[in-house]
Amino acid sequence: MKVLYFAWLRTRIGVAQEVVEPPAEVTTVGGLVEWLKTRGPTYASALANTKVVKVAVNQEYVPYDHPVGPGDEVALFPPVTGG
Amino acid sequence: MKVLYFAWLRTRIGVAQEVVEPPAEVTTVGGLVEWLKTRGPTYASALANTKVVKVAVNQEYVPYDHPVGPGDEVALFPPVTGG
Amino acid sequence: MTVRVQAEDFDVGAEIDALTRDRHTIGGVTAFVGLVREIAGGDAVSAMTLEHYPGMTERQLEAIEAEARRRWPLDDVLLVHRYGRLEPGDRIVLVLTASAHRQAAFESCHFLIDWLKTKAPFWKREETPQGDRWVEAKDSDDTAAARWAENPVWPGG
Amino acid sequence: MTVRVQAEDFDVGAEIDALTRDRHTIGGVTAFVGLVREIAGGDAVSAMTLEHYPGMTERQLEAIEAEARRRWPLDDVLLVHRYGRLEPGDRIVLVLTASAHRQAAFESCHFLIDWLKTKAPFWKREETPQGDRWVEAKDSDDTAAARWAENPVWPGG
Repeated sequence: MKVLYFAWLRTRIGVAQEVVEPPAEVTTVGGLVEWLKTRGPTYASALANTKVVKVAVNQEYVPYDHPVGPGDEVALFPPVTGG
Repeated sequence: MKVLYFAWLRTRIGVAQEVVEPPAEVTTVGGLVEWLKTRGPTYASALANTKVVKVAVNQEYVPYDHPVGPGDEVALFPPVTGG
Repeated sequence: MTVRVQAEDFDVGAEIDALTRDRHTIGGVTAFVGLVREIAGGDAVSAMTLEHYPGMTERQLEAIEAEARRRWPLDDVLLVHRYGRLEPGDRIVLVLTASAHRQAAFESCHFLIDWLKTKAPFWKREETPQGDRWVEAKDSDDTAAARWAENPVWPGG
Repeated sequence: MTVRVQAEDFDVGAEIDALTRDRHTIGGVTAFVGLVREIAGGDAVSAMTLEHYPGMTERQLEAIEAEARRRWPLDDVLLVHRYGRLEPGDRIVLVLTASAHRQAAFESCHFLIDWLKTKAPFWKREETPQGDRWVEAKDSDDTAAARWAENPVWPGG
């Protein structure tokens, strides 16, 4: 599973993208975020407030109960500020 | 008093502008329009429906009870269709 | 504040550049460009001629521009309206509004073009296969303009 | 239908010309140009950098453009959004909508920019005298976008 980070999530975690292999129990976006927090203090801190962590799976916005699986591209980012 | 005509009022009356000297009883826009109608059949016909005859005095839109006098520039025209 | 009534065409990109150059308080510019359509009221239109009232037309445009600036916080406004004979695809009118905030730029631009359609002294004559005809005022334009009325007395009306 | 996400600047006049050339059914074009302001949140901004999500950003812009075309009778639409480092006065975004009727052109253009502000995957980082900072989402932008919701499910959201 490929995970991408944008904006201050990228700068705080210090990674733009990585390939991860979460355990089989991780089947949703919410489960993935909780598992990522266990990977170290920078993850735990950057992902602490999930209100400001938006998610896209395969380049579509999804809610936290959306399923995720091995072949997916998952992106985590703050609320957008374009225009 | 100078009177200007625009759009189909101009083409129907056949005059773009003229200098007129209405009698002293003519003191309002409404009075002027009624007096102009007496000047010939093209005036009477073109000015018959005053709902579609708008008026400006000295380049400002005015209602029919607005005063007019010798030095004024009075314009008669149909509802505008610009833009 | 700029108002121009002219026979010549205008250059939208150049006008936006002139309005915004070195003015870094502007966050957004809204532009409206009106064009001559080839169809009007179901008939083919090969050309149209716009008549205006020199002097009064400029005065009325200046008055409504001042009204827009009174109602919205605008950095600048430009109104350009052409007269004379125009063919389908030709530009007729340009409204530009610049503001720190996009909502003000949008609303004031929309207000100005709705007003121009109903209160600016211009009259259109269309050339169609059935002959020439003066265009009649549209109720829908009056309705569009009426929604901007703050009170029953409309500026300039 | 055209969506472009690019580092390069764009030419507003040339884009309007390309959109309207030889298309005589178009009665009006509304354009919105967003510019970098020198002040944000009360602080001086010397530059900003826009980050995007290549692939997803284009997809989301295409989806909202299709939504605008579904809601309004549009002859054409153009969305151009830049990324990378920009300075005060630089152009950020261009929205063009063309329609037979000005009301449709205005509403769809306003809809698109309100949506771009709240749903398009772009993130701004500002350079200020106090250092660099990521811009936080504004509640006022969410409010602006919410008024276009036809139902509780927002497209793409």
